[in-house]
Amino acid sequence: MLGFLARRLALAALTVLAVVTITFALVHLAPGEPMLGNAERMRADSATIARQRARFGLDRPIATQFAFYLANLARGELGESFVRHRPVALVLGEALPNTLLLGAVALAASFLLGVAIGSVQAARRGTWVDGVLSIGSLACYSTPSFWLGLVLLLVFGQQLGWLPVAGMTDPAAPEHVGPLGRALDVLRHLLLPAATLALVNAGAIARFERGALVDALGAEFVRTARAKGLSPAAVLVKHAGRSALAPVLTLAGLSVPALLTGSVLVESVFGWPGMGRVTYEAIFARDYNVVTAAAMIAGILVALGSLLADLAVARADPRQRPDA
Amino acid sequence: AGGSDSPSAGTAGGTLVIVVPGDGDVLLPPVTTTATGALVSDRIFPRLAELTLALNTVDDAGYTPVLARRWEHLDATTLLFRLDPRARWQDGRPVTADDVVFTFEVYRDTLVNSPLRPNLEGIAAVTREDSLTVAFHFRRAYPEQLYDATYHLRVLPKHLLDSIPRGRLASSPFGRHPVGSGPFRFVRWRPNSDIVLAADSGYFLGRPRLDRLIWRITPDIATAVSMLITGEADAMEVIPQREEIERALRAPALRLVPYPSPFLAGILFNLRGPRGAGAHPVFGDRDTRRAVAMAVDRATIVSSVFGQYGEVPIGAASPMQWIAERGAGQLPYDPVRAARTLEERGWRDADGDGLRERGGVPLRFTLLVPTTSRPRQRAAVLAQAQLRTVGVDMRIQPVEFTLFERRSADGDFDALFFSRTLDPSPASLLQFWSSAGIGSNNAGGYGSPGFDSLVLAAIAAPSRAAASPLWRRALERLNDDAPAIFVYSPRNHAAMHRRFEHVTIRPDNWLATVAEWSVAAGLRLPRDRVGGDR
Amino acid sequence: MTGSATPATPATPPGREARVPLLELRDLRVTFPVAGGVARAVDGLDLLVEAGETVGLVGESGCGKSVTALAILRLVGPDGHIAHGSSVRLEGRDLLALPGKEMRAVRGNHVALVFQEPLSALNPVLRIGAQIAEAVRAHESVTRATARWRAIEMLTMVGLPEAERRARQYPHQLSGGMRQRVMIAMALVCRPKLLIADEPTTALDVTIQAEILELLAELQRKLGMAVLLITHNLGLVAETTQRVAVMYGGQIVEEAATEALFARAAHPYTEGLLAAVPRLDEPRERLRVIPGQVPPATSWPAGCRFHPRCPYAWERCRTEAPPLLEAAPGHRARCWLVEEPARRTRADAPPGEKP
Amino acid sequence: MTGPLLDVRELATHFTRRAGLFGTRTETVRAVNGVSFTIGRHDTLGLVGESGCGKTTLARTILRLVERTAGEVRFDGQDLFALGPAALRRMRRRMQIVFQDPYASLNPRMTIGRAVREGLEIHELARGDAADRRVVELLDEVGLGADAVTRYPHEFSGGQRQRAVVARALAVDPDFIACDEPVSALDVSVAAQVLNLLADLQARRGLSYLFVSHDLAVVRHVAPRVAVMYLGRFVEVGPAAEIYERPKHPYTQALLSAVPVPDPKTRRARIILAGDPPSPVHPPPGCPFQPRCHHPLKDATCTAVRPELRELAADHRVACHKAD
Amino acid sequence: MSPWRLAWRRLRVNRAAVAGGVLAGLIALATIAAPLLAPADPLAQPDPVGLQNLPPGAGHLLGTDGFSRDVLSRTLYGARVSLAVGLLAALLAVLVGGGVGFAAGLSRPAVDRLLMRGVDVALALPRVFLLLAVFALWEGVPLAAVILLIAGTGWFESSRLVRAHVRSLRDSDFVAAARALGAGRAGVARHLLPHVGATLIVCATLDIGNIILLEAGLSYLGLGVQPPTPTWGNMILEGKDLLFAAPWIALAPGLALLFTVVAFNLLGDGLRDALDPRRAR
Ligand SMILES: Nc1ncnc2c1ncn2[C@@H]1O[C@H](COP(=O)(O)OP(=O)(O)OP(=O)(O)O)[C@@H](O)[C@H]1O
Ligand SMILES: Nc1ncnc2c1ncn2[C@@H]1O[C@H](COP(=O)(O)OP(=O)(O)OP(=O)(O)O)[C@@H](O)[C@H]1O
Ligand SMILES: [Mg+2]
Ligand SMILES: [Mg+2]
Repeated sequence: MLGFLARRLALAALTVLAVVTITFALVHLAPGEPMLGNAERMRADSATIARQRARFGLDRPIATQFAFYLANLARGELGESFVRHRPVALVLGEALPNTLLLGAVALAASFLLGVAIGSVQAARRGTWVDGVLSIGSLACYSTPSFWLGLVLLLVFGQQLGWLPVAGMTDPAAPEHVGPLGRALDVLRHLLLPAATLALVNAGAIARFERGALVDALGAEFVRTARAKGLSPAAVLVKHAGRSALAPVLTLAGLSVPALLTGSVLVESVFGWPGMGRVTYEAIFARDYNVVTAAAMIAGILVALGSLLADLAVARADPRQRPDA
Repeated sequence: AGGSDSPSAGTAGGTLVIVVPGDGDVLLPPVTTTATGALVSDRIFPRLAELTLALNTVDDAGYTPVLARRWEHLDATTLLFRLDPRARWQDGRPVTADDVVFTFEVYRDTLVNSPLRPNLEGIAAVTREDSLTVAFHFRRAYPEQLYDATYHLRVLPKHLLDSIPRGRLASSPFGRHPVGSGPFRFVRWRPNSDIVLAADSGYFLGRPRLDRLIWRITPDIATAVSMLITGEADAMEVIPQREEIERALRAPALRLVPYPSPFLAGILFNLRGPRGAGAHPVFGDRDTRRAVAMAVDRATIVSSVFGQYGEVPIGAASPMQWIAERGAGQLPYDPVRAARTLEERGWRDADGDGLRERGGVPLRFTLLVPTTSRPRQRAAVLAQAQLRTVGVDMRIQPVEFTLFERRSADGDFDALFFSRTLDPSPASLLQFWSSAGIGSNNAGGYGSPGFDSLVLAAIAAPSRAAASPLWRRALERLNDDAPAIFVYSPRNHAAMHRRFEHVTIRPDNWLATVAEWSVAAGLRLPRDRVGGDR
Repeated sequence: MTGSATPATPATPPGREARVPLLELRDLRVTFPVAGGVARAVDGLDLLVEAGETVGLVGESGCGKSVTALAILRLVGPDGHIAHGSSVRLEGRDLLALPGKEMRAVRGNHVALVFQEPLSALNPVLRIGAQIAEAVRAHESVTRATARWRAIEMLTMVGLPEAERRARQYPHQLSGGMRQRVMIAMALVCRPKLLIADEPTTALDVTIQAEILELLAELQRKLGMAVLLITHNLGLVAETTQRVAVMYGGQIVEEAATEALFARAAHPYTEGLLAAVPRLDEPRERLRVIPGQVPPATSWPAGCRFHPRCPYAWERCRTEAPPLLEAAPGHRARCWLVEEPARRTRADAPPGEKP
Repeated sequence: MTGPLLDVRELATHFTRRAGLFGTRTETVRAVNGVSFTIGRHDTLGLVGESGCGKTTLARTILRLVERTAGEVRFDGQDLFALGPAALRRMRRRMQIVFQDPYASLNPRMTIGRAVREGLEIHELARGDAADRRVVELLDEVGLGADAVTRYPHEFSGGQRQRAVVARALAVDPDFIACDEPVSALDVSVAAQVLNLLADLQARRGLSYLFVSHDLAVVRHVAPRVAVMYLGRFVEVGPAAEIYERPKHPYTQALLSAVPVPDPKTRRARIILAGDPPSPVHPPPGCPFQPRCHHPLKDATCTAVRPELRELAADHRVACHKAD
Repeated sequence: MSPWRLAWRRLRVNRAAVAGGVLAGLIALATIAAPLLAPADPLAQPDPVGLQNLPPGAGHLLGTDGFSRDVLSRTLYGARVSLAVGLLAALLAVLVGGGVGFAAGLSRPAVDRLLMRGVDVALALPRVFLLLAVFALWEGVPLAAVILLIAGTGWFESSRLVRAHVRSLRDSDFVAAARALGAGRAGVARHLLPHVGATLIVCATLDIGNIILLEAGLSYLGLGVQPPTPTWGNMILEGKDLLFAAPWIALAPGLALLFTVVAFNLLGDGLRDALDPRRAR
């Protein structure tokens, strides 16, 4: 177990190093000047730019810069944002929990939804219910998230007015609502963006779950369960469902990249103060340090996702456990 | 500050939620580089004096006192300010002459690297006369001395900032928890989410009538407008797209407040050849430039992109500027004459592909458009089709914003779709179009001694009346030489919830008068009753 | 093993005696829609099992043994279809007419199944104790703890050492033999009246097979249930059953008391099968073969289904499908030779080594 | 041309495989653990044993489809493991193998004709029309029609496929064929056909077989000499008549007693072994069979000392301390 | 009958797959025939004031956009880029991935491990961030580079699949038989190629949909293929501003995108079922 973790961590470290190297090279070799402050109001002359470049060490050869970057990274320093004039750790540190909240809720929701839809389909396979849900989940999966987000925003936010259209909290709300009130506030704001991400992802999971369940339902142990006199629901959930769990968990773990992708688009649609948005803006501002660190965090999240998936699979499938 | 003497309910109260597209960077006026940063910090840090709504930058009469109670010209190059003794920092310390001197030093310091530093070139020094009197010493005598002394500087607390190394000002904690002397106090800032200010009941010119100002950061325009419609937000500086304006208009709780735009956009030609050498093969020639300008139907572009919410500018001035008088105008849209001119200059369609060429060289150029601007992209696509009808092949190259800026600064382009937010003072024309500006802000390399002398004379003119005809001639000169096609200025409309009263909008700084805005007691929403000063 | 040579129960038609047979299949037909048409996997099968007896059902792969077993419990769905007119009676009750809920009360409770491949027949992700307890709780309203206790008791009964610890293990942690014991425990935990064992030892080694058969015989003695033993191994049938039914092409082709069948096979297919098996006890030079192969279930030949492979076939066999004919008391065969025994001479060569 | 065709000495094949959670532990499977025997020309050695005792591994190692861990294999006097790639390829013309699962041993995407032809082409035994004719001849020899040439495996039954597999092996005109349970997956009636075919071919071509099976009756039918394997080792080798009539090793005795005989009149005392075969990863100390042994004289020697094969009768060798 | 013919038979009776195939075929056809089918020049702006944002109607079946261009024509022409990117990038990705996976599957364990570790690392790269960065930071990335980049960051999955497939087949009896007959590495490879081919076809078909979505997402962010060339992504981007005023502008390419992705997914699922070697027995 420990050995396994060590190996996975080493792999993750390698991944992160690769991500950092690639991103660093990408942003530094790209044409164009980092924004060194937002140019909306700035018309800096070349002397100013040179001063700023010197300040961030951008005047040195790229290899030297990279060496310095790695040295700083080893000390846990991610540098300072060119645009926001703040330590990158703070900039991303504030945004990351929001993205994690959104992503985790979306992941959980898409998992539950996908498994539920897939189960209904498998139970009713070949019927019109299956057909309709099939088309539905395929359509969800094939819908661009930005598009879906806009539609949800329009319908539930604006037309029906059930949910707030943007942000993570209501900043105008009274301060004395207490923790529960604040949590509810966040929840209300979370619903639409999470639903957007979840629906798209749930489409993929439902398709997968259906396949895994149909396979499982054809397995002999399902026949055994039916021969025992179990009800169809018990057979589906307890027997087929349990054994289809592992592959679906893997898929869920592997959908972290998709969620990250989605978050870039969905966070700007819903004004969610998350990492996707920060990264997106940083890329356009050529805020090198933020971009590199954000890519690194994304890499860590992706690696973490697949690690968690593996661990979850080990929980779900006793054949994969150490005492096997 | 922050006394408990809250004004009687009924007069004070209200929360204004403003939706903005981007987050702030630092809430410190000399170093902030974002629109939001400026908009918020301006509420915390007042100037010595404010322009009135007329935005008359030439005469001293166009100003009202703020931190400075009075001012007088000691001589042609010295301006004396007497500070209001009631003025207090929000930590209770009085605002003194030392603060003003300190402020000037900060703005001028190359380590601070304030984007406003170039605007202070006319001021040689600022000195403390006594604790409440400061003197501004100018290099030259000119009419806009008061403008330069007040407009760019927002007074900073020396006692709180003195210990911070100048180079670290932008990243200092103060910039995220500012303490000022203005009508509003800083309350909270959640990155990428919201910034909250509260009315300062100790403000020496009287507590604002609103309790709180909240900026909500929402990058997506459609979402932002939806927030206005659903009431999640109350106000937005300008709705940039016509369709969104029309959507907002349908919301009964909203009203749109029109105001002149400080904004100007157009196609800038590069008159210089590749790498700044020689003349540009197409745009080096004045007649060709004029022909291209006449081939672009600006009115159609404006109606297509903005409908009634935009206008064709008269020239290099934005509608907000007082020099933008009706009557002046650009070259007319006349594709027939344009075609004839091109024909005369040797640009003919010899191979019958519908595009002109001369000596085998096609009449082709590339227009840079930043990816961030939808209206500019739309206008460019429309212009492209129009130019094609007279045989001009304009290629559109969208480039990412910083790259756009850099290629603009380097003169590395044929043409680019610029857009500028102009200051109230017309003096900025000098940097953009004069020979002196070549190498910095005059990216197209237009240079004309006649134009230069006209502008210098206009700047030196002692009054608006005297300056006005000179400015007009300068603008006409520019239009005749066609170094650019001035395509559009939007007609700005601020969106505003109807419950707000006494709303006036100063085009250069739309929240300048927000301390006077209010909500009638009967119209208040729950969030208006939360109270600001805690 | 079951040395007590109880007299073979003849397949007496019901009604002659007041006693109702435990299981009675009449004209069972099961079809599967497949790419090339309709597979008639079981096609008019009649079978009786009396309480407490052991009946063997033998036949080669694909002849419909497993489908028969599943059809008894109505488990051929969703692909399979039990044709109208079929009847499956358990103690006189028509199982095919039962509503779903009552059918579930029969499964595992009155009739239990043991499958061939214990590794795939057990759910890999559930503990074996839980899988057995689940069977108890499906039929009896007992507490979790009771069900668990019953599971452990049953595991002890099937000879699983350290039952308590084993109950907490997963199928893959057991050996093949132990897994099959678990399957048997699961089938028997509700004390069914009939156990259908579908090739319970095919996947096991001979030494383990011997253990399992011993166990089954012992449990049958203890619990008194009837066993329908499905296998293709004639040796097994000979050693463990009292009565045998031989299947070919979805039908019973011969049915007799075990000793009678092995002593004198009436159907040429049975005869061929017996001759084709290499024998440990009496080695032979050359095996006799049944030529050709089983035709697909979608296209049974007309007439006798075995006639294309039958060494004795003549005109009548090609056109007329024989019914089950009584060759001797309690010995029936689906072959015209019963009526025309003189034709039992091969055209090409004399019959192979006679059994 | 003296000496046996195949001479196997102290052959051992061990597999190292990853085990535990995601393979962090390694364990060694001693699949074949020191086996010696010879097979003469026109000779058959039958090999029986329980599932997992190493029969398949032994057969594959002899053909060098699996690399050995120790020991040596001489084919017609040549050390098989000393051959270079080219020599090995030449050698493969003379040794062939027939597998247990007729469904897995033919490439589903290759016609039977191509499968049979492959060997001809590799060894350049025939080309063009001559190859075509040879393929038809071979198919005819195993009782398949010429039309099989253009058909695919899925169009054939198990027995027919096994014939095609035999035809493929015969194509290179080998001297020796390792038959790894060639009829275990087949029905009784079909198995008889294949067994007869193998016998005919041996008679006609003078082939030698290693005939692996877990079915003692089948082995008795085809092999004049039989080896009984247990946990990677031979426990008893000798003439078939000897072994079947007078088995010496307690394991052989148990095995024989367990085989059901299709004759209700014979009733034999069955020896029921205790427990399951131990795992080849952790073979027990001493005699490998000792934990399950029912021999009345079993004692401490059995649990401490591994018995070597002893010759108890002419050519009849047994690895048991207590056998006599 | 060959396994390919069999697969074709199975595919033909799979209604969903046939629907997907027909739809994908029609879309591809419409794309090729865009100049014939399109009622107008996709770039022509007949009257950007008077005819802009016309709702669907007789003159313009799917309405006009903000520039008075015909939305139907633009959607048809937009398919060209979207499909070209999808098809070419998918093809390329699958070829590279298939090649690497095949090589890894047949290589010595050390080489195999090295390749697969590399793929593991690459799989954890945040693909969209990288693509975003490249397209945002380099101006005017040509279409060929867009395709190369999308393919270059998208072959890892298929290489894993192919490698696993090769590994499982490598231990199969028929490969052992070939080796016993004296086949070398090339001979073994020849046995495995047709199997891997089936896997690759399925991979590619399912990839097409994903890549079209990806390209649309990038275009939506203002990257990738640039205006006025219509692509579905940048049409949605243009239409997004008018989502409330003139929904058809974004709806037409949005639905085209949806249908295309659905079509290729249905076809891919059908192909997977039809080509599944487990069914090939
Ligand atoms: N789900 C199914 N779909 C289609 N055909 C089926 C299905 N199940 C069984 N069959 C067909 O029914 C026939 C009988 O199958 P069955 O499994 O009962 O044979 P069996 O006698 O048990 O053989 P085995 O000894 O191989 O288990 C076969 O021809 C088989 O192809
Ligand atoms: N490639 C391999 N890697 C690891 N272990 C293996 C490998 N091949 C076989 N083994 C192990 O070696 C042992 C012997 O296997 P082998 O297949 O030779 O047995 P067998 O006697 O042929 O069994 P069966 O009768 O089931 O075919 C088993 O424990 C098996 O798990
Ligand atoms: Mg069966
Ligand atoms: Mg084997």
